[in-house]
Amino acid sequence: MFNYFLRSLSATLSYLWSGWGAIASLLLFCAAWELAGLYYGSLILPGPVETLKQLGTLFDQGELLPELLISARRALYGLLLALAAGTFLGMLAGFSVTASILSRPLVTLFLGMPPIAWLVLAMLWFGLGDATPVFTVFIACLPIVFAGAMQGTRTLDNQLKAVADVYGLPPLMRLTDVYLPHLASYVFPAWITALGTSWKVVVMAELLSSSDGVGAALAVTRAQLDTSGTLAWVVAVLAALLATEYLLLEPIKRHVERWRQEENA
Amino acid sequence: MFNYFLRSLSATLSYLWSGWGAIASLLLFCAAWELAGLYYGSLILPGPVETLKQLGTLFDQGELLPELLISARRALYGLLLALAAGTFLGMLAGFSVTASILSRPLVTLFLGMPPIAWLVLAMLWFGLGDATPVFTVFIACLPIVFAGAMQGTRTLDNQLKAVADVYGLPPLMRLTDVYLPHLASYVFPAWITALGTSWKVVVMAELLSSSDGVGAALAVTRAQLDTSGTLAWVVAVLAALLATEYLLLEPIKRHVERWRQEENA
Amino acid sequence: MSMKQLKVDNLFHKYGIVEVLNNISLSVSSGQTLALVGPSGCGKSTLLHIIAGLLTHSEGHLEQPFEQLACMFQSPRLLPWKTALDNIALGLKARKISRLERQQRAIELAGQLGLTRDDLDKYPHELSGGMQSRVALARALLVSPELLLLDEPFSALDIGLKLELYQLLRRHVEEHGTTVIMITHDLMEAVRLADSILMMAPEPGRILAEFPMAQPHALRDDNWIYRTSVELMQQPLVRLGFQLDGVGINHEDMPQPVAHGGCAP
Amino acid sequence: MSMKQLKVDNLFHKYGIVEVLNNISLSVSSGQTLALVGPSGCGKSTLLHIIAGLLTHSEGHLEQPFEQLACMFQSPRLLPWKTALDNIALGLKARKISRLERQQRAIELAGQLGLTRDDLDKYPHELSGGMQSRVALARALLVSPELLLLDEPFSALDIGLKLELYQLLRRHVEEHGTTVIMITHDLMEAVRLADSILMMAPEPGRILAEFPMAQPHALRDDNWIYRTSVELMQQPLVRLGFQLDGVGINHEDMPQPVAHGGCAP
Amino acid sequence: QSGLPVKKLTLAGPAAGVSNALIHLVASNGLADIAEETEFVLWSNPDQLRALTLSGKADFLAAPTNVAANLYNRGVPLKLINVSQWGVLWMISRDADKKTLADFKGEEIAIPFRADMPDIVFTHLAEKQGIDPRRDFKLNYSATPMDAMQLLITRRVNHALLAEPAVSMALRKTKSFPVSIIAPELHRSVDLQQEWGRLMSTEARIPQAGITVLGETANNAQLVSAFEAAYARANQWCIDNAEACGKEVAAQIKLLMPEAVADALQHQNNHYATASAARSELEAFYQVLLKRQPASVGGKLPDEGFYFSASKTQQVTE
Ligand SMILES: Nc1ncnc2c1ncn2[C@@H]1O[C@H](COP(=O)(O)OP(=O)(O)OP(=O)(O)O)[C@@H](O)[C@H]1O
Ligand SMILES: Nc1ncnc2c1ncn2[C@@H]1O[C@H](COP(=O)(O)OP(=O)(O)OP(=O)(O)O)[C@@H](O)[C@H]1O
Ligand SMILES: [Mg+2]
Ligand SMILES: [Mg+2]
Repeated sequence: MFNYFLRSLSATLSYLWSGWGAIASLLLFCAAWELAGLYYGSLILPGPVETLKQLGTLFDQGELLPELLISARRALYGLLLALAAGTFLGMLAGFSVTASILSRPLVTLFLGMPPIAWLVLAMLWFGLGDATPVFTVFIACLPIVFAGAMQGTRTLDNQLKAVADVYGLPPLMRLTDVYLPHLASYVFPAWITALGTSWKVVVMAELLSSSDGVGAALAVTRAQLDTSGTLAWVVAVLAALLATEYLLLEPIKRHVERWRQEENA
Repeated sequence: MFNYFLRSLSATLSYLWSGWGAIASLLLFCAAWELAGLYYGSLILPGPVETLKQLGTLFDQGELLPELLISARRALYGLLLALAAGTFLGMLAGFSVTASILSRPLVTLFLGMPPIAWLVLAMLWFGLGDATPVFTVFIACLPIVFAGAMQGTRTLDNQLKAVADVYGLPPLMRLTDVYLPHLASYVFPAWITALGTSWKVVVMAELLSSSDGVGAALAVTRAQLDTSGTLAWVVAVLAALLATEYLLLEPIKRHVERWRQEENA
Repeated sequence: MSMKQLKVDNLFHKYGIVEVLNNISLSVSSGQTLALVGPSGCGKSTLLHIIAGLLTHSEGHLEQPFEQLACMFQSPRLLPWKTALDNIALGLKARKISRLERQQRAIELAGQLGLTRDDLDKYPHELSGGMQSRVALARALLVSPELLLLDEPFSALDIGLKLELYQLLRRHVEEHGTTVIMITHDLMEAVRLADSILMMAPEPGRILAEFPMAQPHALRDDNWIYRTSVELMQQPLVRLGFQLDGVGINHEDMPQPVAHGGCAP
Repeated sequence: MSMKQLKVDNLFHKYGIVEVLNNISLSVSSGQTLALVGPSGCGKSTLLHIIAGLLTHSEGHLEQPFEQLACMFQSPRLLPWKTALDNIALGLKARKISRLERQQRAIELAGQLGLTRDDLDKYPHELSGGMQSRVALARALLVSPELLLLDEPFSALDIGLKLELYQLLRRHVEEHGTTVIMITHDLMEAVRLADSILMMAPEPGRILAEFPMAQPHALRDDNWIYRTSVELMQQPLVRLGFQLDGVGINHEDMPQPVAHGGCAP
Repeated sequence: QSGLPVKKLTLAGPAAGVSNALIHLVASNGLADIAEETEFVLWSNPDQLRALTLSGKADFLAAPTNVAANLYNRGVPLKLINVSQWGVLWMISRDADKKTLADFKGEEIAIPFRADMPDIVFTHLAEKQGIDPRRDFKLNYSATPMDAMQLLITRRVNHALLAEPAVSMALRKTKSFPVSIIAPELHRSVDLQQEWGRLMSTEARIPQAGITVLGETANNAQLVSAFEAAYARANQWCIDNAEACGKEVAAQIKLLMPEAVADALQHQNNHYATASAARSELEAFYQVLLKRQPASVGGKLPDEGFYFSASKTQQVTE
C-alpha cells in the first residue's frame, strides 16, 4: 500500500515536471514566432502579443467561445465516431485475415480520397449543418485509428493468446484484460494523431462548407485580410487541442501504461 | 535451404491470394458506387464506367500522366522528408525523456495547425512552385510518422536493450538490428497512413496554391462542374496510391515482419 | 468421482513439413500423474500443447474428457500489465468469481508458494525468475483444474522451495483428485511425483518406453527415490534416449519411428 | 596472462526503497569460476546485472577490470526477428567480423551444443525451450569473453545435454582462461564446476558463507561430486539458507544483515 | 396557376454583386406579395452549388451566366431570368499609367482560377490585341481571389486580374492601416469591359451574372414574372442607395465589408436586361468561352429552353 502510494506520487511528480518542459518548449516556439513576426511585419505574420490581444478582443466580444464550442462539438463527434468504428474495425481486421484483406484497401481509399470527391454527397446527405464537418472528421480520422488498432491486434504475442485460451477467458475479458492493454501502446499514438487531425480537419471543413464554427470565422478574417484575426483563431484551436491532449489523453495514457518498465531497469 | 525456399513460396502465394481479396473488395466498392451513381445522376455522382471513360480520354489527350507525375513528385518529396525527419525525431524523443517532453507539444502544434495558418508564409518563402505543396505534405505527414516512431522506440523491451548493452553493439548496429525491427511494427502503419495522407494533402494543397498538378486540374474540373472529370482525377490518384501501397510498401512490410508467428502457433 | 481417461492414439504432428511427433499413444486416468521425460527438442511441449487444445495435431486421435484444465507453460507467460496478484487470479476472474474472493484465495495460495504480500503487488518484470515461475504455477493451481498440465514447473527453483512445492503439489493432487501430466528434466523429480514415467526420443519425437512407478506415494522416501532414479538411469533405453554413453544414437537398439502415409485409422 | 581480479566491496542495492542486496563483498581472479547459490529472490540475478554493468548499485564499490564480458540471462532474451544463427552470431557481428566467418564459427559452436543446421534457420519462437537456452549460451560463449556471467545456464536442459555442456564449458574455460560467475540452483552442478561456492540468503540479499572447492577439476569424478554435495547439504548455513529444516529462519544462527546509513567506506 | 403568395422561397447566391438585390429583397421583405417567407442562402464553392441545385432546396439562384449555362447543359432544370451584372472584371495594378492589356507585356500578373471565366476573357482579349498571354505575360494562377489579393498586397506581384467585389476589398484594405505601410497605393487599372467593347466592337459590357429559376418554380410564370420585376426594382434601389445596400449585404455575408460593397456598386456598369433581351450578347459571350474551354459552358450553346420568357409558358426540359 505504502509502496503503491509512493509509486503514484512519483508518477504525478514526473507528470507535472513534464508539463513544465512542455511549457518551456511552447515558449521557445513563441519566441521564434515573435522574431519571424518582427521580420515580416504584422500584415504577413503578426507576433504572439498582437495575436493574443486580438484573441482577448474576440473573447471580450463573446465571439470566441460559441464558435469554439461549435467546432469542438463537431470535432468531438467525428472523433468519437472514428475512434469507435476505427478501433472496432481495426481489431476485427487484426483478428481475422479475411477481414483484414477485405477492409484494408477500402481504408486506403478512404485515407487517400481528397474530400472534394465526396463533399457534394455529404452536403446532399447531411445538408449544411453539423453533419458535413462531422462526417469529414470521421473520414479523416478513421484510417489512422484503424491502422493502429489493426497492427496492435496483429502483434499480440501468440503466447499470451494461448494463456487466454487455456484459462478460458470469456470474450469480453479477453478484450479488456489481454487485447486492450497491449493495444494501448499502438492505439494511443493513433488516438493522439487522430485528435490533432480532427481539429485541423473540422476547421478546414467548416471553411469549405459551413456558416458557423471556427472555420467559418477564419474564412471571414481571411477574406478581410485580417491576419492577426486569423492567427488568433488558429491559436484558440491549438490551445484547445493542447488542453485536450495534456489534460485528458496523456493522464489516461500514463495510467494505462503504468506497468511499463522505467528507463534504467 | 529447402525449408527456406518453401517458406518464401508459401509467403508469396499467400500474398497473391490476399491480392485477390483486395481486388474483390475494390470491386464491391465499385458496385456500391455504380448503384449510388444511378440514383444520383451524373452531375452529382457519375458511375465508375463513365469515370473510367473520362480517365481514358484524359490519358489519350496526354493530360493524365504529366500532371500525375508532378503531383507524385511533390507527394514523394514531402513524404520522404517527413519519413526521414519524423522517424529520426520520433526515435530521439523515444530515447530521451527530455527530447520527448520538449518535442511533443511542438508536434501536436504541427499536427493540429490548419494549413491556412502557414500557407501564406509558405507562399512567401517558397513561391508558387513545388515547394509549397511539398512543405504542406511534409507538415501533414511529419506528426504521424513521429508518433509511431516515438512509441515504437519507447516500447522496446528493456530486456533486449540489456542484451545490446552486454554484447557491446555499436550504435549503428543497435539501430539496425535491435530498434528498427521492433520499430517496424509501429512505423509501418504510420508510414502507410502517411503515404495516403501525402497524396490527399498534395491534391488539396495544389487545389489551393498551384497552377499545375492533379490538384490544379481538379480545381478546373470542379469550377466547370465537370464531375466525371473530377472523379477521373480522384480515381487516378487512388490508383497510384493503391499501387504504391500494394506493390511497394506491403512487400517490404512482409519481408521485414517475416519473423512474426503465424496465426495458429 | 467418475473415472475419466485421457487417451492419445497414434498421434502425429508436423510443423510445416517437419515431423515432430511420431505415432504417440498414451493414456492417463483421473487422479494419476504422468511424467514426460526426454531430451531437449523431442516434442514434449508440443505434445502438451496438443493435449491442452492449443495446437491441432496433423493425424491420429485425441480423447480429452476433462473439462477444466490449466496449463503452466515452459516460460512464465505472465500478462505484463497485471500485477502478480492479478496474474494469479486470472483463471478465477474468467470464472466470474468476485474480486474480493479471488484475491483472498490468490493471496493464500501464493503464501504457500513462498510469495509475500509485497511480491504480489509487483508487475512481472519486477519479479525474480523463480518468483515468476511460482506465479505461473499458482495461476494454474488456483483454478483447481481436473487436468493439470505442467511444463518444467520447478526448473527455476532452489532445492528448498522444490521440496516444499513437491509436497504442496502432492497434497493438491490428493485433495482434488487432479490428473497431472508434467514435463521434467529431473529424473528424481519424476520418480518422486509420478505414477508413470514416459521416456521420449527425438527426431521425430516418439515414445521409447514407459516406466510405471508402483510404489505408493506415502512410502516414497529419499532413499527409495535416489535408488529408483539410479536404477532408471541404468536402463539402456534411458541411457540411449539421453545419449548418456556418448554422441550418436545406436539405431539398432532403439525403437524405430513409424513410417506413415495417409490417415491413420 | 596478467592476473586481473574482479572485486565487489560492501555493495548495497535498492529497487526504489526496497533493499535487495546488503553488504555484498566478493572477489574472483581471472580463470576462476565462482558459483552463486541461494534461494529464489535473494538477489543473485540483481548482483549479476550489477557486475555486468546493467544496473548501477546504490552504494559500495565495484572493480571490474575485465574488458570483454558476455552474459547469459535467466530467460533466453533472443531477438525475435533474427534466426537462431544470427542470434548466436550477434556478439561477433558487433565486433565487425565478416558474415561468412561469424556464421561458420556460430555453426561450429552450435553443433557442439547439439543444435542442428535446421534448428539454426529457425526463429526463436520456433525453438523448444531447451534450444532457446542453448542458443543464448552459444551467443555468450561465441565471443570468447574474458568474463562470462551465467544465470542458471543449464536449468532447461536434460541430463544428457547437461553432462555434455559441463565438459564443453570446462574445456572453454581452460582454453581461454575465462573467468566465470554462474548462478545455479543445483548444488551438484556448483560442486562440479566451481572453484568457490557463495551461499546467499534473502531479505535482504546477503552472503551467508563461502565454500572453496580445493579439489582440482581433473580429479572431480561423479563419486567425489556426489559426496561433496551431500556434505555441503549437511552444512548448517546451507540448510538454513535453503530453509531445508522447515519454514522460518532461526535468526540467531544466521549472520545478520548490516544496518547502514550514509556512504560505506 | 396556383395562387400567390406561395409558402416559402429560398434565394441562393454567391458573395458577389449579383446577390445584392436578393439580400435586399429578403431584408426589406420585398417579396411579401409573392411568398410568405423568404430566405437567403450563400453558396461559396462549386460543391455547394451542385448540392444546392440537386437537393431542390433553392428556388432562385444567382450565378455567373456561364455557370448557369453549364448547369443547364448538364441537365439541371433551370432557366435564366435576367442578367444584372455587366462589368465586374478589372485589372488592379501598382502602376497608375497602364491603360490597355498591351501595357502589361512582360509583367507578372496574378489571376484567380485557371481556366475559369475571368481567365478566358482575359486571354481572349489579350489575343485579340495580338498578345500571346503565355509568352508575353508571366501568369501566376492562384486558387482564390483572396490569394491573388494576398500576392498583390504583400508585393509578390504588381498586377492582378480581379472581379468585384474583391477589387473594392483590396483597394479598401490598402488604404487602411496597417496595410498601407506595405502597399501605399493600388490602382483600378484596365476595365476589361471597355476592352471587350473596343476589341469586339460592341457595347462596353459583358453579360456576366444573373438570376436563374430552378425546377418546378420555373413553371409558375406568374411567380417568376413577379419576382423578376421585384428583383429589377431591388437592383435599382441598390444602385441608388449604395451605402445602405452595403450594410445589408455585409450583415448577411460576413466575408464582405460594407464599404467595399458600396464601392463596387459605384463602379459597376448599371445595365440590366431580361434573359431574352440579353440573348444575343450572351451567345456571343458563350461562343468565346466555348472556343477556349468548352467544359466551362457544358460543351454547347444552351438552347431556347434556357431563356425564360414570360409570354410563353414552356415546360422545363429535363
Ligand atoms: N512453432 C514452431 N514452428 C516450427 N517448429 C517448431 C515450433 N515449435 C517447436 N518446434 C520444433 O519442434 C521440436 C519440438 O519442440 P518442443 O518445444 O516440443 O520440444 P521440447 O521437448 O519441449 O524441448 P525442451 O525440453 O527443450 O523444451 C523442436 O525441434 C522445435 O524446433
Ligand atoms: N526491476 C525491479 N524492480 C523492483 N524489484 C525488483 C526488480 N527486479 C528484481 N526485483 C526484486 O529484487 C529481488 C531479487 O531479485 P533477483 O532477480 O535478483 O532474484 P534471484 O536471486 O535472481 O532469484 P531467482 O533465483 O528466483 O532468479 C526480488 O525480491 C525481486 O522482486
Ligand atoms: Mg519444452
Ligand atoms: Mg534470478
